[in-house]
Formats: sequence, structure tokens, C-alpha cells
Amino acid sequence: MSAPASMAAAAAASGADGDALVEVRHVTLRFGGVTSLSDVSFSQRRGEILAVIGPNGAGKTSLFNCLTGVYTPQVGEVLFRPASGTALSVVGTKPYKVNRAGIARTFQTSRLFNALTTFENIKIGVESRFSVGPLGSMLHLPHTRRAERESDAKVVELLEFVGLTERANTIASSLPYGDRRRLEIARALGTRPELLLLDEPAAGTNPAEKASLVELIRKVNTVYGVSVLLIEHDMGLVMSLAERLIVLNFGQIIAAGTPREVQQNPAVIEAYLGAPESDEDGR
Amino acid sequence: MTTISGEAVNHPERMASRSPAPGEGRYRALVRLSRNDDVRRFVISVVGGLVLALITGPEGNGVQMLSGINGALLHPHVFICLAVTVGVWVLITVRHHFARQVEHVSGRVMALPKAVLPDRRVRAGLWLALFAFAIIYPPTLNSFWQNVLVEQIGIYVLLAIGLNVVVGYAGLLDLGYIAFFAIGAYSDAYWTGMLPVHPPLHLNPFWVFPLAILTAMLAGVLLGGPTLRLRGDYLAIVTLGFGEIIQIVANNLQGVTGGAQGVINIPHFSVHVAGIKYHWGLSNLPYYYLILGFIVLALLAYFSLEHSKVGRAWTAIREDEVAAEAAGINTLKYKVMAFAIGASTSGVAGVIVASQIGFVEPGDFTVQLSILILVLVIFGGMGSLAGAVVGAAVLQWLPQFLRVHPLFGYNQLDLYIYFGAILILMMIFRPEGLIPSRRRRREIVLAEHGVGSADAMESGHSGGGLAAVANPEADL
Amino acid sequence: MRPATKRLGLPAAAAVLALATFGGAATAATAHGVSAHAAKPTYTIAYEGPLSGGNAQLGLNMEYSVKLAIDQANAGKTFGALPFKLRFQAADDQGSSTQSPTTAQSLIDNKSVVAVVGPAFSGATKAAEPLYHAAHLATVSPSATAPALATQHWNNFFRVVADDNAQGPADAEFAAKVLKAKSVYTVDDASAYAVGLVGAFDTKAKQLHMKVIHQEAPGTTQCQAGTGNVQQYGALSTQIVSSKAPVVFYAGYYCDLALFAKGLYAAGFHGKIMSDDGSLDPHYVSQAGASVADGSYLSCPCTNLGNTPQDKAFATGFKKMAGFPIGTYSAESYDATNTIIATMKKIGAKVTRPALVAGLHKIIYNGLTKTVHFQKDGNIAGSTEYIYEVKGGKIVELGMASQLIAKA
Amino acid sequence: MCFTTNFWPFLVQGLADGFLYALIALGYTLVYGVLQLINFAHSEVFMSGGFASYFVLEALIGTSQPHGMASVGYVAIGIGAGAFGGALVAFLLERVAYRPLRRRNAPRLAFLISAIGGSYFIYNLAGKEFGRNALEIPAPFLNGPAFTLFGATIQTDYVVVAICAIAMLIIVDRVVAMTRLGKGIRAVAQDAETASLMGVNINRVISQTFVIGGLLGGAAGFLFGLNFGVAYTMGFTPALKAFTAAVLGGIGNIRGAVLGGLLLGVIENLSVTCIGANWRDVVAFGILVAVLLVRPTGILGERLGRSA
Repeated sequence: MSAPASMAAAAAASGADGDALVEVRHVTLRFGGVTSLSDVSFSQRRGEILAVIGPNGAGKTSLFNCLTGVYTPQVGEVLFRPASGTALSVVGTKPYKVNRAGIARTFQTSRLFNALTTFENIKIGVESRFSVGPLGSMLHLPHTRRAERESDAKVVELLEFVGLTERANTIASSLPYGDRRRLEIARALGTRPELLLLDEPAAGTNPAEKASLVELIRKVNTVYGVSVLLIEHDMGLVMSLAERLIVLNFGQIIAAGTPREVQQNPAVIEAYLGAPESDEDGR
Repeated sequence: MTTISGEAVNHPERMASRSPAPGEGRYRALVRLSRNDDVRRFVISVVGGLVLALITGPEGNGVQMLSGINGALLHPHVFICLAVTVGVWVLITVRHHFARQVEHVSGRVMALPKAVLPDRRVRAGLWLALFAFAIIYPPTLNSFWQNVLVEQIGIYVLLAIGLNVVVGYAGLLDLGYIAFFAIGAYSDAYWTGMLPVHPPLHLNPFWVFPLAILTAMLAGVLLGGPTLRLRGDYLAIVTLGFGEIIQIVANNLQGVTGGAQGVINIPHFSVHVAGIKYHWGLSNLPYYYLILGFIVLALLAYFSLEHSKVGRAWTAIREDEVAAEAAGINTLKYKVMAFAIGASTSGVAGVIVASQIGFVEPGDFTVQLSILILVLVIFGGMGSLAGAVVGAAVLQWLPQFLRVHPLFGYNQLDLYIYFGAILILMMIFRPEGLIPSRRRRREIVLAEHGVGSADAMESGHSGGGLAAVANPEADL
Repeated sequence: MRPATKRLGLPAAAAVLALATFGGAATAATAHGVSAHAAKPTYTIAYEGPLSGGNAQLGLNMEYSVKLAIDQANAGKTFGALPFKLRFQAADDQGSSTQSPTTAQSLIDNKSVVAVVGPAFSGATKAAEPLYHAAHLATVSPSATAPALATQHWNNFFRVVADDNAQGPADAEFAAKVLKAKSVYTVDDASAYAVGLVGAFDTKAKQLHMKVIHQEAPGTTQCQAGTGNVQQYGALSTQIVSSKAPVVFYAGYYCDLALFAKGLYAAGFHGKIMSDDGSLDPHYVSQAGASVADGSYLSCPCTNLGNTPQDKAFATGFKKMAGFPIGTYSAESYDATNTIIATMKKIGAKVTRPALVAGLHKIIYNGLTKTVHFQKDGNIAGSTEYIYEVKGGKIVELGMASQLIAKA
Repeated sequence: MCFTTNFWPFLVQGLADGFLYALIALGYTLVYGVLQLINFAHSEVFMSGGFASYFVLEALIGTSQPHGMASVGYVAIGIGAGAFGGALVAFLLERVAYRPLRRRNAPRLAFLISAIGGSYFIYNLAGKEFGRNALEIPAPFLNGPAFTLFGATIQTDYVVVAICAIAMLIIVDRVVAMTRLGKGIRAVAQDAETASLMGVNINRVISQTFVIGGLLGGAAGFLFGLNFGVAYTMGFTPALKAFTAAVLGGIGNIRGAVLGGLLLGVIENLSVTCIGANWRDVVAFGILVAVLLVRPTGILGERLGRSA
């Protein structure tokens, strides 16, 4: 089915033990004649911070979209919690169901609800976990009020966690860039994920913001026990955060392993130095 | 023909620009002139004045070619119309030149919504005052105005509140809204035993309300479920078709609906509970208070909804469907929910009308009525309950008032010319409506600056801005 | 001939009138049209029908007739000196059953209104009549033909036209006996009026052992401001030609019949086209073209105005007032109004709404179209059906249907 | 099978209707291609074309009955007048109801609402100015059975409609495929942003697209009015059908619009024998809903950029 080189890389990528949280098997995604992902396989352990790197247009965001149900790959499987009794096959599952199963994400260019406040943005994420129907809301049933109170408490907790308590009533569109990134992470955390996908969380932030973001992501991993899958260009950030790396180029995994291993991999060096970055941006 | 010459008389520069330019420099000067905002606005105001003259002018006919236009343009009131629009131009130009610095777009974003509705307490007070007025005032009216209050205003306020949920909250365009009104009316006729097909048991119209709500809701879910997966503009067309289909079906199925001749003798409401006996007869006030009750109920319910999980989900969907899905919101479910809630409100209105007039015919449920209700919502302010109430009340009262006191060439026939103009002008100059909702207003201003989308039109259930989302094969 | 007193009375009456108008506009409570100070009381006869919307022309045909009858009565031309003055009020219901109750309420509120000519349409009548009934306000419709209207026990409901149950069977008999057709293709435009009419036609035709094929072709945009499909007549015509039916009966209005007739002509139909009073309009011929319309039979429970001096006076008076010639239901509206005035004259100076209702039940008035005499249910007694034919681009009256059938 | 008895006549009838749908559908498809927007007011573009041709032919022909070459000339004049009227209204519509919104980057909902407003404004104003009754376009030729084919009577009118429609459809297809103008339209349809970066004047292309759609819609208004007269309400139903046709063939796709139009015309006419004349419109809307549910991209798929 696949080229031997990528087989080897795939084996390295999925060299995890039985405690896999997500398992990607032979995923191939095409748009018309263009292949965006080709036979991508890897897995991530529970509690792990894993980073996906690669030049622009390598298919990183496409991979995220396959992991969240936005895109349906033509070939392959994505299994969430493969070992447990509640295993979910992501392929063909609607994005909101994937989210409810425990995979939350942020976007490359942050997609907040700009007309709402910081508080409301997080609350939308938090309350998607509560079953509140229209009738309950219209009639102010006790159950609904309890859910409101609980979700409010959770929002306050998350505001504090990401350090946006002061900004609770600010309209999202008027937040500074770094705060928007934090808010997006808080909104995703509100949906109580086991796996958080962060698409270039540090893009466009200044060094101080970046440092505090690194801190935050690590806290997400340790305090909430959320596994993190990360796309990032900033090598310094990747090296300091990630336990393992996956390198994508032209839709294929060309290398995988610890940061140190990957840094010395000749294929990676060639991909970054040999091939200049293309204009096309991965979707 | 006349339009051009009329313009030329009032605008010599324009005339000159049509003749061959004698020199390059002069031609350029003219081009520059035509790009000047003030000049452009002046031309627009003159043309607008002529159009206004046409609208308010005499009625034409097909016997003599363009007689309406000739008649209208030779009429003295052309000058009045021109004076009005050019006057507006003068005002705008003056304001523009003196207040250019103040009028800065970014200032609009945060400042205005607060200025419009200052405080929660003030707003609650306004609502209470409106409510008290709505209770005390109608008994002082004569029965004609009471009837207007019931059949032309009350019902349409209720309908507008319902459509507001669909268009305003969820950002979906429903052009077949009146179909659910028809479903309510025919449910009433069915359960009271007035249709050729008989129900298992005959009910008092009061008991029809829950059934009609359920039926309309079900119809909303059945229609919305499949179509709401599609792009928003398809929904508009499908609902438009659905509205037509309902009318044709009601007309064609003579054995079921009574066909084109309609259903007569639908009973009025009555209460026989615990010794209380009351019968709604022909007088208007009891119906008015019944409708008022429903309006207040709907307002309270939808207000709560707007500020609940459901309302926030609608806002999220309107703004960014992809992000909403990523935040765990089942966008399809919430869209269908909005659709069904709107439908059920329309169904309630249908029951009230059927039981009040006692007669229903398929010809009552035209596309034009769906458009009318849309106009009411847009005029009042999408997503704003106060807007829906005030917009519907004002726009439905005005034609009746003008009917009694015709002003400035107003003719009942021309109503929809004005309504069409209202839609365009509102979209150009005040898309947030007469009494805007805060969230909506913010969204619209933000969308103008390229942030967010302010409606749910982008695409189907699984994604938003990306064209390829629904179907990876489609495009890269 | 005019006495001087009358001249003096005019300004006074005008003043009263102006007062009443003002009062009526301001508050209905003061709008008691009967002024104690005037020598003669003033009563209003109103007209309810479509004056805007897609059916405005039909409404105008009626409105001017009512106005004309009132003006003539006030001038003493038709009934001599009257013990009261009459005023006219038009009320627009757009022909819609949802607008009609509001319109009716505005007339009921005006206490000087003693009778209403209209409502013009059956649906509007069904919706408004309960209100009129409760107010004991007599309504005399010149055009609402739905049979159901007479079975609702509204004792204030009258009409000066025959209902669909009278027109349809007469047409069927004409087709069977005069045109000697063995089979007929009936088409209705899905309107309330046409469905009732065609039902009565079909029933009678089957009794006469004709083979009946029935199709419904929804009316179009062209007569009413609806959104029907004008292209449908092509396919329909093809079907009719292949059915080889010698007669097509169309129940509906002239605009659609014109399209339909053109479709039939183009599809090579050589039989006869028959239609009803909704099609009895010169526009049928002008829209279809004389070559297509020639030979069509049209029926109406109304007579073309003949050559009597009264007929001519009406036609010229109407044209002078309206600016266009009389049309469908003009003469009926004139008769309806005059019937009301005749009844009022019998009652005398003190006309009340209930008294007028009672009076109308007894009146016998010799009108232009027929002798008006109401049955107990409000229907006209002894209605007559007339048949017309399009000849050389003109609509020509052939005579009473019963006589033509008897001759054949 | 219910439609076997009169198959050929209904097929011919259906194709005649279908060509008209196709002409109108192109207006929807072209505008959709460049703006991803349903031009709700296209029905009024169609109506305006009908009235424009009515006024011109009324002045030229009056009550005379032309034949021979004069007939051909008058048909050409009628098409020209209709196309001009349609194009003018489409152009104005774009300037007044769309461009201000586009400049402001308004949400899509605003465009739809503005278009509906435009539609109601134009058609009610037409009703006011030109009267509420249908008007007959003076016949440039005498319509009637022209010849018989497989037992189907072919009317002169069908022949005229078919010839004119085919000619116009071919011209438009070639214009979009081969000319500079067409290249601009396709570029904007594919990616407006990139096109504008490459120096395409987007506003001008959009205006041109509206004008082309208006030319076709207006001409269709004339061809339609020839047979059915012109009335201020004439646009609604044919336009809704044409939209259905555009969706059926794949909106944004020129050849799809033609295929969809012809298919819809035939299906609709066959439904008259099979179900009954009064269900005809229900069948058409039913098809619309079914297509949107089963295959929203239509028979030939969406893209304007790829089609031609």
C-alpha cells in the first residue's frame, strides 16, 4: 500500500505503547487531483504533548481537520480512545460529536465569537456539556438554573486559569492578540477535552506573550491532564514543550521521534533547508 | 426618456459630460467631478426625487404607453419630491463637511449600542410602560381601530416575534413563514370539525393551540431538518417553494381542506372551566387581550431563550459555524430548533385568526404575506424583540392610518413599493434596524470590518467559511 | 324646474355633510349621520369590494355604479323627491378575506351607514358577514356567487346575482342541447368561484349523459395579483385536443381564458369554447385576439344592457363619471343600490338598519338587469341566465339561456 | 405509463418551456458564479425585458400584421429591446441594491433581503406605471401550428423560441469560454481575491456579469411575453422555475443551467398528464427540494470556472 520509507516513519510515529489516546491509521485525503495527506499514521499517548511540524502546505491543518471531523479522508481511520470501550471512529463523525467525545481545538487564525464577551465565549464551550433544552430555558426550570450556576462557576475557574478574569466582560473582538489565543484555549478547555489540538497557538505573539503561552500549555497538560497535539513553526517553543515530534512534508510523515532525534534526521534537514517554503498554506 | 432630461435640467455638469470633451483636461475634470462624493450624492438625490415622484404620482395604465410615468413627471408634485430629496442632500452635505471628524466608523462599534439602550432597569421600565399602555389604551378606541389592533397589528406582532427567532436569532432566511400560519389555521378548522375530513374528537379551539403548536413545529422540523443542512440561500428558496406548495395543496385537496372555497363557521373560543363560562364572540377586545397574552408569553419565553444556552448557541452559529461546531454545538439541531420555534409561533397566530374570523381560504396565505412579515422584522431590527414589536406595530398601523387619512399621494396599491424600498434602504443605511439588538449591532459593524459573518448563510452543518468543507472533492 | 328652496338647502346640506365627514374622521362616537338640525336626515350607502390589489378593475366597475345611483337619487332623477339625503362611502377590502373584517368594521362603526353594496367576493363575504349580521346591517352583493352564503342564516345577506348553482346547470344544458355536444372538457381556475361553478356544471352535464373530463388549471398572475403559471395552457390544450372533446367549458376569468384560448388555437383545437361571467369582458377578445376568440360562448346571469332609455342613460352616465365604459357587474351594482334606495324610500325618513333589512325582504324592484325580489335566504328569485357569443371581435348577446334551449 | 399517449407533444412543449427556463437560469448561474449569491430580483429583470419589448413593438407594429422578412426583423427588434431593458434593470439593480452592500462587506443575509426588496420595489412600481392588466405584445408573426413531427404539432412560436434561445446560449457559452470578458468572469468565479490581486477589476466584472444575465433574462422576457403577454407579476413563477433549473443542472455551471432548464420543462409538462395540471408547480418545487437534498451540486456540478 505505501512506500517503504513512509512505512518506517509510520512505525516510528506510532511507536507508542498500548495506552494510546488517539490513533491515526493510513489516512489519505485528496482534494480533486491534489493529495493533501498521504498514508499518514501515528498515535499519541494519553497525557503526552505531541507536536506536528513541517513547512507551509505540508498538510498540518488538514490533519487537524481530519482529526476533528471537519474533513472526511478518502482512506484510513482515526480512532479516539482505541483501547477503551467508548472508542470513537472520527472519520465521518460530525465535528460537534468529535468535540463532545473529548477532542477540542483552536484555529490557526483565532475564531472567536467576536460580538460576545470573554465570559460568554468561554460559557458557550462550557455549557455545550450541559443538557439544557429550550423549554427549560424558557420556563427557568430548577434544573436549568442549576446548570447555569455550575457552568458559571466553571467559566470563572477557567477565566482565572488562563488569566483573563479582568477581561471577563470585554468584547472578544477588542482583546489583544495574546489574550485572544488564551481565550480560545479557555473556550476549548471548557468543553472538557481529553485531547486539545492547538493550531499555531503562538503565531503572531510577542516573546513575552509566547513565554506565558508556553507556561499555559504546560499547565493545561499538568493541571487538567489534557493531552496536547500542537502545530507550531516556532522551533524553540516546540523543543521546550513537546515530548515527541512528527514531521510532515507534502502530506507524508518523513520523521518522528523525540526533538533531539528529529533535529538530526537528514530528511528533516533537507525538507527545511533543501525545499524553500511554498506559498500555499495548508487548509 | 423623461428621466434623463429631467436629470439634465437639474444637473448641468452631467449634461456636459455626455457631449464630446473638447480637451483632455476638461474631460478629466469632469471625471474627477463625477467621483466627488458630494456631486455623486447630488445626482443620487435628484434621481431619488424623480423615483419618489413616480411612486407617489398617479396610477398609470397599459392603454396609453407609459402614461403613468408621463403623468407623474408632469405633475407639480415632482418639484416637491425633488425639493425633499435635494433638501436631504443639503443636510447630509452640510453635516458631512462640518462633522467629518466626529463621524468615524470605529467609534460606532462600542459607543452606540450603549447610547441607544442605557440601562437594564430603564429597559424593563419601558417594557412595563408599553405593557400597561397596551392594556389600558385599546378600550378607548372605536371598534374599527380595535379590529385593526387585533387583525392587522396584534397578529402581525406575534408573527414578527416568531420570525425574529428564525431570522434574527439564528440568521436563517425563511420566506415560507406564512405556511405555518396556514397549518395553524387549518389545524383549527380540522380539530373543530369544520373540514370535510373529520377529527377523532371535536375540540374547543383553545385545545387546538397545543395541537397546532405541535403540528407546526413538526412541519418545521420536517422541512428544516433536511434543508437546513444546505447553504443559507438555498433555504430561502426552498421555504419560498414550500409556502407555494402549502397554498396549492390547500387549494387542490378539495376533499381534505375544502379547497378554494375555504372553510366557514370555525367556532370562536370559549371557556367552560370550573363554573366559569366565557364565550369569545364577535367583539374585538377579548381577542385583543388573548393575543396580548400570547405576545407577552412569547416575549418572556424568547427573552429567556435569547439569554440562555440556546440563545448563545444561535449567536455562535450566526457568527462562525465552524468555531461553533468545534465548541461542541450541534449547529443543525439549533437551526432546526429556531425554525420550529418560529413555526409554532406562526401556528398559534393561525389558530387565533381562524377562530376569530371563522373563515379560512387558501388565498389568504400568499408569499407576499411572508415577505410582509420579513419586512416587519427587518424594519424593527433583526434579533431584537423590542424591534419586532415596534416595527410590526408601526408598519401595520401606518397603512391603516393612511387609509383613513391619505397623505401625499398615498395609495393602498403602492404599499409594497414602499416596503421594497424599506428593505433596500434598511440594508444599505441601517441594517441593524430601528431598535437594534446589541449583539446584532456589534456583529454587523464587526462584519463590515471583516470579522465574523453575522448570519448563518455560509454553508451547511459541518462547516463555514471554507468552500470545500462539506465536500473535500469540490475544491482546494 | 329646480325650486329655489332646494338651492338654499344645498349649502346647508354641504355644511352638515362636511361636519359629518369631519366627525367621522375624528371619532366615530360623534358621527351620527342623522343630524337633528338638518331638515332631512343623511344616510350612507357604502360599497365594500376590491379597490386595490389584483382585482381592482372589477371593484371599480361596481364602485362607480353605486356612486352613480346615489348621485342620481339625490338629484331626484330616479326616485323623485326623497325624504332623506344619501351619501356614498367606498371601503377597500382588496378582495381578501383577511382584510374584509377590518373593512366591514369601519363601515359598521360609521353609524350613518344603513346598507352596504357588497362585499364583492365570496371569500370576503364569508369572513365579514358575521360582523354585518351582528350589526343588523344589510348587505346586497352584486357579485358574490358562492351557494354557501345563502345557507348561513344571515338574514341581512342579499344578492342580486344568481349563485353558481343556477349558472352552471344552465351552461351544461346549453352545451348539451344547443351545441349538441356528447362530451365536454371542463377546466376550472382553482378559484372558489370557479370550483363551485364547474361542480354544478359537471353534475348537470352527467345528468344529461355527457361525458365529462375535468381538469384544474390554477389561475395565473394576469387577472389577479397571484403567482400562477401562465405556461400551463400549452400542455393542457394538447391534452384537450387529443381527447377530441368538441366543447371546452372554462370556469374562471377572462385573462386566463384568453391565454387558454390562444393555447387551444395553437394546438389546433376546432371545437367550441364556453365560459362564464368571469370571462364576459371585452379584454377577453382583445387579449386573445379576435381570430382566436370568435365563436366562443360566454354566459352570465346578467344581461347586456339593451336599448331601453334607462339602459342607455345608465351607460352614458357611468362613462361620464368613471371615464371608462361599464364592465362586469356594473349594472348589477346599480340595481343593488337602487333596490336599497327604493326600500329606504318605502320606509320613509326614519331609516334604521333593522328596518332596512326587514324592508329588503319584502321589496320588489324593477331593475335594469332583472326584477329584484329576494327569497327568504337572500338569493334572488327567478334568476335568468343569458348567453353571449363572440362574433367578429365583439361580444353579442344571443338571449336568455332557457329560450335558446327551448328553441333547440 | 401515463405519459406515453401524448409523449411527443409534451416533449416538444417541455423543450419550448425549457429553453425559456434555460435563458433565465443563466442569469442566476452567472451571478451565482461570481458572487455566490442568488439574485432574487432576477425575476424582475425578466419582467422588465418583457415590458421593454412590449413598448417598442407596440410603437413599431401597432395593429398591423407583419409577415415574411418583416416578422424576422420584428422578432430581432423585440429580442434587442427585451435584452436592453433587462440589462438596464440588472445593471441598476447591481448598482443600487448590491454594490453599496458589497462595499460595506455586509453579511450575506443583507444581500438576499436587499434583493427581495429590489424585486418587490420593481414589480410593484411596474404594476403602478404600466397597469395591473396583462398587455399583449403585438404579434410579429401569426402563431399557429407550423408542422407536425412524430404526431406532435409544432407551433411557429416554439420554433422561434428554440432558434433564438439556442443562438443566445451558444453565444454566451463562447463568450464566457473565449473572450477577455469571459476570462475575467471565470477568474472572479474561481477566486475573487486572487483575481483582484492579478489586476482584474472585480466591480467591473460583476457589473458585466449582471448585464449579461440581464440581456438573456430580458430577451427571455420578450420570448415569454410573445405567447403569454406581459404583466407586472409575470416574473415570479418562471424565475422560480428557472432557479430550480439552475440548481438541477448545477448552479454556477452554464451548461448545467441549459440541461436543467430543458429537463425541468419536460418533466413539468409530462406531469400534467400524469398527475394533473394543478400539481404542476408542486412537481417543480418538489424537484427543487429533492435535488437539493440528494445532490446539492446538481447534475453537472457547481463551478462556473471549470464548466466552460
